[in-house]
Amino acid sequence: MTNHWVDIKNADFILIMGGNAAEAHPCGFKWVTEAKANRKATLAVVDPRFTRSAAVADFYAPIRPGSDIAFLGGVINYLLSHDLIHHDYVKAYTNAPYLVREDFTFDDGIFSGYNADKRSYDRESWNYQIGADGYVMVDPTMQDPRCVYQLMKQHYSRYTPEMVTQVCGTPTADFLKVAEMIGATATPDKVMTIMYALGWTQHTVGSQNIRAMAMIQLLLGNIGRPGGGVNALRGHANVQGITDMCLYSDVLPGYLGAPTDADAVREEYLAKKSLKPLRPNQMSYWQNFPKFHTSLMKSWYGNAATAENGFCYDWLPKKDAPYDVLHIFELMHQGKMNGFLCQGFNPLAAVSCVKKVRESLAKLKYLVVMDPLATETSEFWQDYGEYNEVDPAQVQTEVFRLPATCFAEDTGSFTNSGRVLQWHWAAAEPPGETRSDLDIVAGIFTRLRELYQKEGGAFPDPVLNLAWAYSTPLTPSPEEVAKEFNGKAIADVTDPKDPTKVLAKAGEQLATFAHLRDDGSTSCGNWLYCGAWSQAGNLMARRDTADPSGLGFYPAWGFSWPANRRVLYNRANADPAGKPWDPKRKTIAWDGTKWSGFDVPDMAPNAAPEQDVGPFIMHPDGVGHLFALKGMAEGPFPEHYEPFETPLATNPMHPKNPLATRNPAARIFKGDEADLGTVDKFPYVATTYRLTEHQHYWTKNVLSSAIVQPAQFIEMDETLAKEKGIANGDVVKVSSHRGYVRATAVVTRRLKPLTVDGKTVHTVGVPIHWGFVGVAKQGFLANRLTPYVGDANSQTPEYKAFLVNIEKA
Amino acid sequence: MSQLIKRYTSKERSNHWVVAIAFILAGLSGLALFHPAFFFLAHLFGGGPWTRILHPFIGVLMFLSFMVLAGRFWSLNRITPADREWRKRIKDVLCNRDRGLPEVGKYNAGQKYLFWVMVICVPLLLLSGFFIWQPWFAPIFPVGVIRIAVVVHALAAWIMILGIVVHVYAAIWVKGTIRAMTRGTVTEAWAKHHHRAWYRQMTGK
Amino acid sequence: MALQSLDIKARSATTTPTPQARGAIPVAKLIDISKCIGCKACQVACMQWNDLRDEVGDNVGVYDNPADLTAQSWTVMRFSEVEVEQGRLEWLIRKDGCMHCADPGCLKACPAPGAIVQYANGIVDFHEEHCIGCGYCVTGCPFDIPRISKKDSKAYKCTLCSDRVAVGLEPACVKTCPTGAIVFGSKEDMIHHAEGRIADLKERGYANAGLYDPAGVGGTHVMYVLQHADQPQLYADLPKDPHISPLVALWKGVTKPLMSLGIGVAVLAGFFHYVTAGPKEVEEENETD
Amino acid sequence: MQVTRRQFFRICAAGVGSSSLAALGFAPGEALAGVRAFKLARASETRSTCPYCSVSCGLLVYSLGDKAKNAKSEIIHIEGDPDHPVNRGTLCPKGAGLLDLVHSENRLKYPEVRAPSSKEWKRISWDEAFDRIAKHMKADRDKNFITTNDQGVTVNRWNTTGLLASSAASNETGYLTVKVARGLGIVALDTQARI
Repeated sequence: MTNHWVDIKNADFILIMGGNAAEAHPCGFKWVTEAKANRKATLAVVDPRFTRSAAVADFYAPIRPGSDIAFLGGVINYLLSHDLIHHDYVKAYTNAPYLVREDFTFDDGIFSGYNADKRSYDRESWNYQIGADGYVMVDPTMQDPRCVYQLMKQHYSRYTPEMVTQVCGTPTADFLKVAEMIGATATPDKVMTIMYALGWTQHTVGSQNIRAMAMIQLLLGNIGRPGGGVNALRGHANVQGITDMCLYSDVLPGYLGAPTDADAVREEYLAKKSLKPLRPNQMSYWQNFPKFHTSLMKSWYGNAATAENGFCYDWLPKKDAPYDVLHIFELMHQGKMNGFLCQGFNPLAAVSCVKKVRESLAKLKYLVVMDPLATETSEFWQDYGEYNEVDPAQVQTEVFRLPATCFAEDTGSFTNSGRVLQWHWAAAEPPGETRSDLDIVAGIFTRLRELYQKEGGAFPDPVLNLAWAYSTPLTPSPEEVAKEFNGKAIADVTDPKDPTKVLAKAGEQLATFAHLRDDGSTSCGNWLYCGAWSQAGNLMARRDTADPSGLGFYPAWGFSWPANRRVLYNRANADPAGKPWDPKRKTIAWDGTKWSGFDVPDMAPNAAPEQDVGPFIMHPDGVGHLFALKGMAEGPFPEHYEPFETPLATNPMHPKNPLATRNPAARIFKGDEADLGTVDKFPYVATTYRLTEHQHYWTKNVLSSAIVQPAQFIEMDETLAKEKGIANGDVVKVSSHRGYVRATAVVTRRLKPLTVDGKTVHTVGVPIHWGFVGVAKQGFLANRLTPYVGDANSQTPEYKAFLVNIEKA
Repeated sequence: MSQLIKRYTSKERSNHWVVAIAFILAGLSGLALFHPAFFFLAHLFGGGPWTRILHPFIGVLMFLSFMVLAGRFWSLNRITPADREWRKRIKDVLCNRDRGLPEVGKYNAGQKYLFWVMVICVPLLLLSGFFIWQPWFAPIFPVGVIRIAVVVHALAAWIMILGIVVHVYAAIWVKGTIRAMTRGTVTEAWAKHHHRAWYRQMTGK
Repeated sequence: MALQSLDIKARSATTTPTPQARGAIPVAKLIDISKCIGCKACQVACMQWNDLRDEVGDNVGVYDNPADLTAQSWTVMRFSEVEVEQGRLEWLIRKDGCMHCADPGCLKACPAPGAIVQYANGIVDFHEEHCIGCGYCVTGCPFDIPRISKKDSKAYKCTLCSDRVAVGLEPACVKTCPTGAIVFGSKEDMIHHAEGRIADLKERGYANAGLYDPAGVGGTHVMYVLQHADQPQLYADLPKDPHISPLVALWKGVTKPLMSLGIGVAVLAGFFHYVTAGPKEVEEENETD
Repeated sequence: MQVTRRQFFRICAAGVGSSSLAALGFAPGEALAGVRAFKLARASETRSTCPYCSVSCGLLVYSLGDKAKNAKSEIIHIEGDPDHPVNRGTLCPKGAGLLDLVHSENRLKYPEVRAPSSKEWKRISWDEAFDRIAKHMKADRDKNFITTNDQGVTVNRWNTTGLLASSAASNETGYLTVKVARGLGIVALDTQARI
């Protein structure tokens, strides 16, 4: 979320699309009902299903799963053609006036630079025209045909309301009504917010779904403003924190791009990551990358990390492949992995195509599962009849199952979707011999370290020298670890402008990432979290309920990264002169000498408006990107592509170019193509989703959740049910090319057949929460049905749109 | 002393007293559930829940034993023209002006009417009771049916209790009657006075 | 935590009034159906607070689970898909449970003294230790709420968390409600709050929005804001004009004293007949002629 | 459960006994009407955060005992923290039922191992678990660690053992895990957050 939960109450219009906030985030959704009740805000829901969110919406429009970009592209076209954009904002805070290279093209669904064999683009042409001064060329009038604004206008001119209806199945009047509601917030005194979640991410065009909406919000001038922003409603308690800690291969903690085989030399690697400003006076905050990176290495390797050895740069593993979860299981499936550690993750249930995941796990030598609960993954080798047909005798994997504490029995911090870190305390001892995750990680690591100390082995240096100065090495306390990732001064840190001024004395906890240095005088495990545990103590544990602005920022409740900032890009809440667009919703403003107000400025505090420092300080050009440059795998403008399993023969937007039917850069492994189904055998679109009564695959172990939603079911529209002779409550079998599930039919008016590209498309709903372990009724893992394909950028599997057949069982 | 005449066999007497005891228990427990003023009676049965548990079983016992009794006396309780004549003179009966009353068989009209009231009320109680019998049968029926049943049950019970009050009082009032049900015999004089036709039949006089 | 009898307004099977000198502020729970997302948090909060766990049931083709109120489920969500305006689907979700009537039919029907009490603040509470399991409360209730437990044959229903309210807290379902669809306070405040909600709904095109506080049962301490107050039956058969069944009113009304009186009169009539007319004795000499 | 016929007769027999006692005047005394005792009156209250979705609602966790030396805390109730700016005391159906997660019958309580081809779990000690896991890991790392790639670039990676991290673990756990994973050279690292 660029904004945060309570801030939703400041919105005038709320769009829920690609998510179902009422169902998945009821307590956050309360701020929607507050906005409705207290601000007279309106709520619109666009979803394949009439959801619980739709139940309390002012307007609902149906849409075919996997066609969101067509809809959003239609909105962009509507805004541009009706001139419903926030002109001053767009001109000053986005790259709309910037000129794009002449060799950037778009031809019938394919951008310039495509390599069909590699299924990827050479993105060189997706860039700005750079002037002689080294800066991007700009046309402030936005008339140049190569400026982003004109290119965008041209690109989306194809997304007419009729085209939206043809692709999405949304009735034109419904589409226009939503577009009109969105367009009404183009004025400075109206702000809209978007709440989305996995309904957008879990597509092969997932990242571009979100980009399309980000573009709309930029056009409307809604980013950086209270009640606005682009708000991803994240699914797990600490998805945000674990993402920030970067427990994935692409990045190191704090989103520091991880080195790859191409990054042989440290200096070149750091230089590449330190993006130089593309416009005058821009902050281009990634210029500080070397400070963050060096401090991280000091945190990890302590005294072993010296300037001489490049702060142990070479000790860091370099990656040669993406190593996302789909790739990991692909490698496992190929027999290229021997061991696997699962920490509070149930991949057999959670990853697409259960069959492939089960086969992969069976090829391992050892599997270690750490979890508070018995999971399907830990029992993948066990015969559960039809639910998990396997012969244990044939499975050679040695499986360890280590009992972990749950939230109520351990202490530590979670980062919520609004980026607020909050500390929690253990309320009781854990059951049996259960240990905390920290203790388990420490237990395994210290045992390994002992072995390396005793026996030596492959490259033992990083193992032996990993900083482990915890008071009891076997049980590092959460407090010690939190202080470590916050960072401290190793030597006195002085003000670069005045070396006599000591900002932090040696040994002190650091208060801000502005104090990080690249000379090894500071350590910090995650620059974004710097300040969370300063000399002032544990700021994550703060509980001050004061809200001076009345906008719901609660600045002294917990700690919000970065720098306790509650709304990102909040400079954009004010006009170029530094005056808030809407005085009633002021976060920060220029007071003549500095930026001040109710939030921590997302801006150099003394940068006067005349200096023209852009509000998007992480970008080298300082502005929001309507044109994504090289940032996206499949193109700088979102384009509609069909899901990998589409009910249509072609992409209605590119009927003559088969290359552009599906996302040309999306992830698919060899062999998995054969597992895709076609519309002749699997004529119905299926989509998987959560229900409010359950949380992913945990709560089938929870009695109260099992009572209020006990058994698996399948939702379908009345017409389809009639065609298939299915009555409400019948047992039905839903099958894809990869597997089947059998469950009770819920025949409902909340799903409606849609007319798409001249044919009737039925959507079948598949709630996900059941499995073969739990106190709820046993069921089939929903991911038996889903395809093993991933988004081009995030590699998130396409859980939300695939093909199935359905019959009465 | 006049001679004794056999009025009830031991089986008939036992049967009657089973019905009577069941009636008293059902009546007391029923009253406990009927009006708060009688709730103290629940203590006789071990408290409220026990009263609720026992009452329907006692009721069933009463029904079954009464059905046997009714079978025994069914034919003797047919209403005859003489009964109507007797009924017209009910004031004389009540005022003990018994001379000149029509001759009465084994039962007089009052007794017969009471019999038929019982024959209607007891099955009605069983039937309505069945609908409200917790926890066995009541959950099967819709609440509308149960609401009718409770009213019918209460009304039938009330009528029956009134009838039995009359029945018991008549036994006390008409001296020499109780021994018919305790010892099985009545005096010839009693029989001759109250049930002359029956007396003739029994004695041939 | 015994309450003094002074805090009790009415007590089942008790023929004299309870002490009434002290008053209490009437409380109410207001359920705004237009804000309800049917998440069932209230159901779970209820089972958690009251230490109830129903059986794990099955899906029967609807979202309603458990399918009905039981002795272990004191509140359930009832989902209705309706089209009041042709082509505009509405998913009306009603939290069902005890309405805490001002004139409670259950209390009226109950034969067990003290098994049902109505507190001065309006809460109607069942005291299972006094309950005899007769099920009369079921017949008395116009909303079909009380359920007799199969385990112990006692009647159960929502207590409006009388234990929480007694220490100054709101009921568990109210506290947990994520969207603020359930609110709690003095009945007066709740009516005022409802007026604001109804005005908002009318602005949004629900011309018939209104408050459900049915007069037939003397008003309730659980009220609904309905988008279509003219058609409460749309909301899973919420009764349009609930009142205690006339049969129950008859049975637990006039018949109770009249019939008791009748029995008393009959006994007395016999007694006086005996002392005035005297016994009917047979004089043997009279019979021997 | 319904009373069986046999039980019923037993109850009846007991009833005859008790009803005659009652008749003699041993009537049960009548209890005063009163509400249920407030069950949290002296329970310990601990602030916590809901582990489910990323709204991260504030919780009040109530446990039995006042944390005295001899009292073992047992969590008896969980409800929303009214001070928390986001949830303000509210909880969704999952959060409201957290007690049933804490006490789930499917909670794991001891380290276990399932041997190759086996059909069952065997309980082991933590020591044994750590020993065996560390040996597995070391054997694999020593055998498959890649110091340099084909071009001779130092890469120091170990890509034959993977790690999937929870998105419900604390930041502290996440940090320590990523530190250890990278320290060992693991690159096949991903999180639930992706999906």
